[in-house]
Amino acid sequence: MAQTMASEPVKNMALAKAINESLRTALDADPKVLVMGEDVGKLGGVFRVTDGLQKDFGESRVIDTPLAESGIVGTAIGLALRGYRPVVEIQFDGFVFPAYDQIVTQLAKMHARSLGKVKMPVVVRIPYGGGIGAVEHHSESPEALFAHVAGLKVVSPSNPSDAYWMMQQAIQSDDPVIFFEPKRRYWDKGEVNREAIPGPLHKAQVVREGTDLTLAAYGPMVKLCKEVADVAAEEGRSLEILDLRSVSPLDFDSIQTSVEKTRRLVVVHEAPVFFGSGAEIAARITERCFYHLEAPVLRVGGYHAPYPPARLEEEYLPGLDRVLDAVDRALAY
Amino acid sequence: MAQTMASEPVKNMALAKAINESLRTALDADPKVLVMGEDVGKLGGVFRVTDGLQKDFGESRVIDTPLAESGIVGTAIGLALRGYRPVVEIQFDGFVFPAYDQIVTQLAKMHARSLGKVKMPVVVRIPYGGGIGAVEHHSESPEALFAHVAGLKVVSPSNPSDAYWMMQQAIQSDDPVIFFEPKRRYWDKGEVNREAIPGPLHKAQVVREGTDLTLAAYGPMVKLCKEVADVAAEEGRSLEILDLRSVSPLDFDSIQTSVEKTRRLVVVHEAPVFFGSGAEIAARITERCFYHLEAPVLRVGGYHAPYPPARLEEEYLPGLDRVLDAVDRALAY
Amino acid sequence: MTVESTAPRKPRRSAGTTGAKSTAGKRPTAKKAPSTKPELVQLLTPEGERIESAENAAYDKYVADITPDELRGLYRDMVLTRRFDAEATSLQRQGELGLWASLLGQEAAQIGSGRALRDDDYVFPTYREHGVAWCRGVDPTNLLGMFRGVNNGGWDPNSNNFHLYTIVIGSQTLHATGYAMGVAKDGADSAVIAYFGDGASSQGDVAESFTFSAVYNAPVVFFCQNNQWAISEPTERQTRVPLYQRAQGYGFPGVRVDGNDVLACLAVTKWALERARSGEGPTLVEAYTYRMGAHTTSDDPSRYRHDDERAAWEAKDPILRLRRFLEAANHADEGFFAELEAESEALGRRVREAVRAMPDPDHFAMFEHAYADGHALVDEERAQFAAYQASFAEAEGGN
Amino acid sequence: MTVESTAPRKPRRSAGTTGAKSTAGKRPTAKKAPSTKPELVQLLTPEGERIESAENAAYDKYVADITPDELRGLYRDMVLTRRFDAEATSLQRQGELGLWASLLGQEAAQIGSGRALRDDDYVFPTYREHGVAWCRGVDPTNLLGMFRGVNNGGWDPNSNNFHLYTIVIGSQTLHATGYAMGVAKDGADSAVIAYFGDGASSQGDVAESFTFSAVYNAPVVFFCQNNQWAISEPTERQTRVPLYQRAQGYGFPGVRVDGNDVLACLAVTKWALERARSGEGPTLVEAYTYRMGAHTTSDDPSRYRHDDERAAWEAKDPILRLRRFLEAANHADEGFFAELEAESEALGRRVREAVRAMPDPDHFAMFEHAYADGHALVDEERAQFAAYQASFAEAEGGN
Ligand SMILES: Cc1ncc(C[n+]2csc(CCOP(=O)(O)OP(=O)(O)O)c2C)c(N)n1
Ligand SMILES: Cc1ncc(C[n+]2csc(CCOP(=O)(O)OP(=O)(O)O)c2C)c(N)n1
Ligand SMILES: [Mg+2]
Ligand SMILES: [Mg+2]
Repeated sequence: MAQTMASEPVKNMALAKAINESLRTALDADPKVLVMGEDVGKLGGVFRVTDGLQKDFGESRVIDTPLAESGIVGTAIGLALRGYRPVVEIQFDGFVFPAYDQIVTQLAKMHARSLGKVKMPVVVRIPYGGGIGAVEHHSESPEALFAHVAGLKVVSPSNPSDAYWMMQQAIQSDDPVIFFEPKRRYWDKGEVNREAIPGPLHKAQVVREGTDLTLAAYGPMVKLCKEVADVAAEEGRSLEILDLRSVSPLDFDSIQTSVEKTRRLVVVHEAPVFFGSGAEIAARITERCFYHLEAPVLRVGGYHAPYPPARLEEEYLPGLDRVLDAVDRALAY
Repeated sequence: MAQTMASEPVKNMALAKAINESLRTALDADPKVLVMGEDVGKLGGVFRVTDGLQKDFGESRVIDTPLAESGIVGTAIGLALRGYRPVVEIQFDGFVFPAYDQIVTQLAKMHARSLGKVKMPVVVRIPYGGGIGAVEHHSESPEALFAHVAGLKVVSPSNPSDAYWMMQQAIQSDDPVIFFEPKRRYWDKGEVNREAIPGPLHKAQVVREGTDLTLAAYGPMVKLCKEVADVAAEEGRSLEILDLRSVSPLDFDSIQTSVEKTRRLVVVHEAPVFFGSGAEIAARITERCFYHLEAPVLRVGGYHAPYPPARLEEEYLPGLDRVLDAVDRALAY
Repeated sequence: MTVESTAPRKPRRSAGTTGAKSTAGKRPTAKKAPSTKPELVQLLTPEGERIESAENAAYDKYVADITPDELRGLYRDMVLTRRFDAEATSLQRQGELGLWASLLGQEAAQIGSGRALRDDDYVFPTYREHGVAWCRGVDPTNLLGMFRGVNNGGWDPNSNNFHLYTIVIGSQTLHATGYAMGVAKDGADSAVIAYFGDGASSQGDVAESFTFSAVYNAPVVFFCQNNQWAISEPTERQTRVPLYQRAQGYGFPGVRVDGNDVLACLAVTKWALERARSGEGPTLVEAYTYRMGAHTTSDDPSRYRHDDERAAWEAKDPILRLRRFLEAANHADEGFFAELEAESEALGRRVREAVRAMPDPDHFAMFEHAYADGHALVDEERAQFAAYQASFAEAEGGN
Repeated sequence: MTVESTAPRKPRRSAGTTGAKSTAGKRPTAKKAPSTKPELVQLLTPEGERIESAENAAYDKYVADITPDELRGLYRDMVLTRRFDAEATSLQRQGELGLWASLLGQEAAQIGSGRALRDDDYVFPTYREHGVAWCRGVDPTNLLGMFRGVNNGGWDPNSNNFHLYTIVIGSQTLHATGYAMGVAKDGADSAVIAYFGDGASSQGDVAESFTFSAVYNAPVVFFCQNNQWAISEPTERQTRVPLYQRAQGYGFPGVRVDGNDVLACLAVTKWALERARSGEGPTLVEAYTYRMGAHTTSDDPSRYRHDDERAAWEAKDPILRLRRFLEAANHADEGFFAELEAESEALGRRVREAVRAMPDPDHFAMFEHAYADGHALVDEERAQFAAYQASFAEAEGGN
């Protein structure tokens, strides 16, 4: 029934398209996979991530829902109890909160509460982050609010290949996965190899080797870190870049390995620094690498203020200069 | 109309009673103060914190609400816009999540969104934490999920005097305050001086001086830290205890001052360690005191698993031995 | 100030709830919305007389040919459920349970609806559906685990198509709706039933479940036990018109049934389940009943309601009512009642012994099942915990 | 598979939405719930003829003595609002705004309801209530700030009793209810109006606001503009019966009004506001209208709806309708229309110039107003930011 990706295994495509292909593959492979959300049907979602899926898989597999996020996640839980594997779309980061109760008190806990009898293979897709000049509630990075909650897994790809494969793995997972999609990278292209065996979902990847300092990031900030490393290289500094990919669990082993080599760590994310991922990473890596660190782990992220109007977001978000500044400060120790 | 506390300014009372007295004082002093929530009226709340208030101030000031937490906070926002100062009760920690959207996207942001035109003097009272042998959803410590959100203030008293005064200050605040009440300490008694001028709401307090290591905690864990310090003292170790009182903002200055003296810090809270308050404290204090710290900041808290059934909570929660173990480890560096 | 909610409320058989009083003195009481017919489905009077009215015909047919054996079965279910419930209450008093939420007074609503179900139907309960659990064949001792604090409801939901108890009120109505959407997708003709209380009816989740089930025409029955109280709050704090009327505005029928009449509950639930099975979508059933006891063993109802209210409801006791009917119709003899009494005692004993023998969970249990596929941090923390535990063993060994 | 939602839907004047089709083939379409009378309040036909029926009498009286001057005023409001809206759309195309949510087609619903309000009433809008804002006297250029990205809606809500635009759908209905509870507490006879869309009607918050307002008998009018679409989803995705009927189940009246008939919207809203003022509590008004344009300038409706649907609604244009009436009744002459045309042009120019002159916010603005009473971390971060900014100035100075 469904038309899947063209036969050649390696293709260049945008991140949004890679997720689309991944959903298509999953819908095709397993009749229990469902796609649900607001406008995911004929419109294909406001970012077109589900473009064409309803046409090919029908209204009973790709489901436009009433405009109620708690209802979307709550019914997805019920569908999972019935043996389905729903992939749920939340239209924008700022609209996940009406579903927060169902996610935190039900989705996250159901497996434990049932002493393992019940599984919750639900993926919650959330386009997140800023940088697209949007209005309020459309640019937030709430990943820490999910990572703190036991029972959830939280991931975020930075490139099309990971987007494709991590979505495959998330859908195959019997645990609920909060899948944060870096919306400002939706249109960035990259190679996707549908036959490459991917690494595990929760393993970080060294995307650039270096010796002087480690930059750790995930989702939209990985690309920024590459730009930072380029500039730093011109100044004679060798930065290693870790794409964390997973926020819960965090791959502390990989971070530790890198930091034991570079002895300096800067963590970058769009979310506010206060109680953000950087805090957890700094705390644990400091404990693990206490005698290795030449400088405190520094964090670059959003400020402790509501996400500002679009014309200020460039100041609010970590940018090249602010990350370079943190790198300088770390190297100055 | 209302009968306030007996004339003598200093009285010994339980923490729950201190909050009751504080609410009574506020209702008496300002006709705009309201108390709202499930069962807060005739029942006086399931913990009797609002006992007698409806009787004395009437049904239009002390309001039993429909059973809908989003509705409670959402209407409180509307009442605040009309000039009222609602003090809202969430019956238990685990039931705040249906209101999370209103708290995060509305209550927290309204002041900023209006460029300061609108104020949000709303207090959200949440009895929190474990140790009382309760069923699921009745023992959680979700403070990190609020501290990460800009626009909110988050506090938690550890003793009756602070409970009385911090509630006074929270109600007077023009910002929304999430007021976490340590439910397992509700029945602990202590002196409340209604005439003592209190310190600022967001300032930590040294509740015990020491030289070898700093224990930082808030709410229910302060008492535990005192017990730890007693035992440690017998072993010849001098622990300083900081009662943080405020989780957002955190009083880093006070922690820094203490750590520069003791050079070691252990943070204790009931909430899961992963992405908890201890992470933020460890990250920032390590940055501020990099050359002072003899050991990494250690954290003692809940595990990354759903809060367990009551018969396991003693193992799950930080207890005397686990904190002592962390102290030993920190001192061993 | 007169406080309306404590004025002894005389429940009427076909009662609508009265309009809520405004908090502003000057605003008059709201008018009642018109209600549909019959206002209350009742097939047995409190005196145990069978009502056969034309108004009830649509429901009556579902129990028209019920056998004496089945009637005795319903009676037995109610008696044993009450016995079990009483045992649990006393086990709580003895410190064997941390808490108990009694269903006293709601036996007819639960057994009537529970016995209407087929095996392949699926149930989403609150925390009080001990009678429904009984009908599903869940061993009652299993229900006590969460109240004792050894688990959060450790039965396998799929063994008896009976989901775990849900404490966060209203949440399960969405799970039921989603499950029912799945049933429809599968082309099965099973139905799903979601229990919730009068208090829970105010939760946004319940409204959303009405919307989803209506829009997708999901085969689900919403079974609201209106036991007049949500802890200390009377139903007037949740609505100013009878709750069953809410369904209409979402495009599906709502019916109020006498929740203390097991026959009526059986009939109305069967009717609603048949609607679901035959593709007519959701139905709301409001079982008008009464919480005879405290909200839970932690509650003290004397703070907020008068004893005479309870007394009025005692006259409508669901068990007594069926007994009168059985006796008048000569459907049960002394021997039946005596045997049942003995069975009750045995059940009580069995429950008591089972609870006392219930072991505390292993310490490592808290790490189990946090995730189905594992989580690196949980592994790390489990290992740390193990080492920490071992250090005590060593320390003790060393002494 | 036939996809119901794209079949060109012929809206009927007294239209109920049709039953949603089940996702499982075997389940038939649900039946419609009975509706109340009149099914649609209309005082002006699309051709501009005044309807004076007995059915409408209860509402008609609120506009029975409307003056030609007032009628021209309504016309002027609609024309200027549409002009402003068109200007904003083109400013978005020119890159001056990041986004625009057009009200095209909804002028009558907004101006009719907006002009029913008294100064002391309070409005809680969504993000599309530009016409209501106009009635409240909010300078239209103020509305553009959030769409330009210079603020999140920087007007003072209390200057015009017009709350900030709320983007998270449904949230504001609870704020309106709380505000109305406060009005009642104050003993004031003001009323509150909450706007929301057909899509938003599915949110739990809206249901909770119905519950709270009913239970506290709060003086609030829920004004739902059913413009047939929630982005790409037709109203059938939200409900299978007309939305106005939802109110009944919560114990207060719901009325459907022709949302393209400014006179009917004015009358029905006045009626509902009077109910609120006189202590009769909440009312739900469903204004049956149509979103003529895209959801926002980011949207592409050609992906999900047919042009002929739009064409059918063009025949019911709210402005044209009133113009026909004015002309037939000789209430307005050429001069009036010409003058208004000039006024429109001037407004467009003023808006254009104001937007282009709108300065970017100061960088430090993001730290301002995060808290009313300050927050130590914000102070610290502001200081760090200042130092960081200064370092560039120095670096530049040093060059
Ligand atoms: C979301 C949420 N809020 C509050 C509570 C605390 N609580 C437990 S039961 C209850 C009353 C529920 O009343 P009702 O729905 O009528 O059911 P009943 O207990 O009468 O069976 C409350 C407020 C909860 N469990 N969940
Ligand atoms: C809670 C939430 N979920 C999703 C969105 C994204 N969104 C913005 S407008 C909209 C459609 C709203 O439709 P409707 O309520 O009918 O209002 P209309 O836009 O037609 O005026 C959606 C889904 C949102 N703003 N808030
Ligand atoms: Mg109840
Ligand atoms: Mg709409």
